[in-house]
Amino acid sequence: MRELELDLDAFEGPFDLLLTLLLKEALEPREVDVAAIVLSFLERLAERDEIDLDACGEFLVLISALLELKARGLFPDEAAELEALEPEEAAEELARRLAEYRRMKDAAAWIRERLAAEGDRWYRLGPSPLAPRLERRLAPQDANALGDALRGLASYPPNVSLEHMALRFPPVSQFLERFRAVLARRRRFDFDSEITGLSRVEQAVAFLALLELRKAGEIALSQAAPFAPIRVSKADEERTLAWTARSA
Amino acid sequence: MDSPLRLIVSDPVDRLAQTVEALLVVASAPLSVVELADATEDDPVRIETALGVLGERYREGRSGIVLEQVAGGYAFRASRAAAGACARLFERPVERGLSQAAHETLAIVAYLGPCSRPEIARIRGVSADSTVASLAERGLIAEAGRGHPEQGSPGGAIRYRTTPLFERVFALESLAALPRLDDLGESTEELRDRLVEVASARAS
Amino acid sequence: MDSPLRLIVSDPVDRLAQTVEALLVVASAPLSVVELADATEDDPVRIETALGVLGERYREGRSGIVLEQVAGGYAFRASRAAAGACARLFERPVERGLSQAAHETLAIVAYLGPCSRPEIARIRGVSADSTVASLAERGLIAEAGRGHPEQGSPGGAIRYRTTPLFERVFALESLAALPRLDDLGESTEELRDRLVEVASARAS
Repeated sequence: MRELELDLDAFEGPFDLLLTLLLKEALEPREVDVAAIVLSFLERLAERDEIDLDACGEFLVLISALLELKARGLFPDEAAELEALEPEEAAEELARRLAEYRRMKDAAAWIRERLAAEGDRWYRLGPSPLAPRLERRLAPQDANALGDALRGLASYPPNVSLEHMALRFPPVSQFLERFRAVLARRRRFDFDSEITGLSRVEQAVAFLALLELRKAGEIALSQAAPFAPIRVSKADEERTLAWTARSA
Repeated sequence: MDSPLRLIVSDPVDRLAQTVEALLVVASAPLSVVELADATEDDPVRIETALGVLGERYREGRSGIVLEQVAGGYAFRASRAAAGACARLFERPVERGLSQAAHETLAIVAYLGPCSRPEIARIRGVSADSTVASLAERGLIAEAGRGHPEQGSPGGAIRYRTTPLFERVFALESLAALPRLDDLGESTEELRDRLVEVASARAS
Repeated sequence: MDSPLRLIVSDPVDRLAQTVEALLVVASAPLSVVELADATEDDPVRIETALGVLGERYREGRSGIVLEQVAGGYAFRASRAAAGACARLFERPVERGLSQAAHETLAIVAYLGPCSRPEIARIRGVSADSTVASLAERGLIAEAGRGHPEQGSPGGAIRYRTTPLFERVFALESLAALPRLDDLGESTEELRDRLVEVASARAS
């Protein structure tokens, strides 16, 4: 079932790869046409002599999960709003949307038919080969502007002072000591929670201190995923854990 | 053959018709009556008369060049009889390979426009980003400013409308020439009634 | 009016002529006899005959659309009688000013004499390609042959000079009437050296 080949607007390939991409958030659920997947699956099912109940069950679970993901993605603000509706109101709302969708489907069908019917109308896009050239006319100009332009090019640029941009950098050593002290009390801590409330410059210097400690082999760093909190632990702690894991 | 045409040239409306046909053969898009009147420095009513003369001369079955009223103006095109020869020589870059998604998006923008990508996605149930980009690149839709949040266009998103090229491709005199949605497909009342029925049955 | 045209439609060469005029009204470039023969799947000799018929119908004085034989084949153009109306149709609004890049490039070419694009780019510190192309397109500068490497024009690049249109637009009787820049140097050579010196100081 997972090798089901799909050809959707947003995706072309096996269903399995589609799921992987969705889980890795490389593809937005809202980009995926769920109905087309169901159709592909049904077509595949029709080709078989026997029905594989396990595969059908798995598909049902996967596709309903996908549908829910997509619904949440499409209507982030409305989920709460819709939950509060009475069944009648919900049906009314659903009917309204379905009616709108159906009208658009009908309009799309008209568009398609019209395109086919008007396919034998040929016309030129753009000017004819011997059309007069577009003249770009210019109002009278002042020759002094030319002299000024050249004067601008012939003068040295002023020295730009950077004094007003002076930044106060706290010493790296301040954070080295601070992190060593924390690790003396606790075996590990989250870098992010340790630097909340500091200015951007201070946070940058704190990060430099972290790299220094890592270079010196005093600490170990780990991060579950990009932008996840940075976990800081004592170096020997991590080494022991790694050794245990490998020998197990 | 020559004599009726000589007679025509001595007729001022037909001289105006000659100028109008000259303009139409070099123009890059349909020309409105006002544009033709400005270029010829003549009266719009007389322009209409001249267009009537040309419409009679350049019509399907009678001439290989056909005058059509389209996209808010007048333009020449090839006769339908010459479609085969045209297809052998020319390309159709604008409408070639339009997907189902593109048809739906065009329908939404044409009927509800101007509308934003989130609005299109909401109706279609699928993100419209790549389709909108492709339609804009083909020149069938174009940006039409930003919406206001209170107008139902979230966060002042860029809104899109169909272009005169869209009207040209679909042979519409204007967007008003689109068929009424109510005339397309069956009534949606039944659908609504059935859903409400199902919902109340479940609730009770 | 109708009867002679009905006769024509029954004549095969005139039906071919209708297809040819249809192709010509759609084409965006002149069409050769071979292209027309391929598209109509007809014989080149019969195409020539059809073009003869069309040349008679679409000729100066008789029609606003005129069939013209040009390099590369046949194309329709507007009649000379409609030239005034066409000019009004294709007229663009007058442009008020020039960009800073255009001023600088024009100033360099006007004061230093024929310059290549690499020279202009070196003095301005940014690529001059699009500005030079735009100024040449609007007729304010023109090609003035290739430079010699020993004259400081690298690799014999194309050099540009200002045009008589430039002098008209800037109300100059000649280039000698340009505002004097004594503060920047006594000769063109001094001026050039100074510009190059400042440019390299700016780049470092």
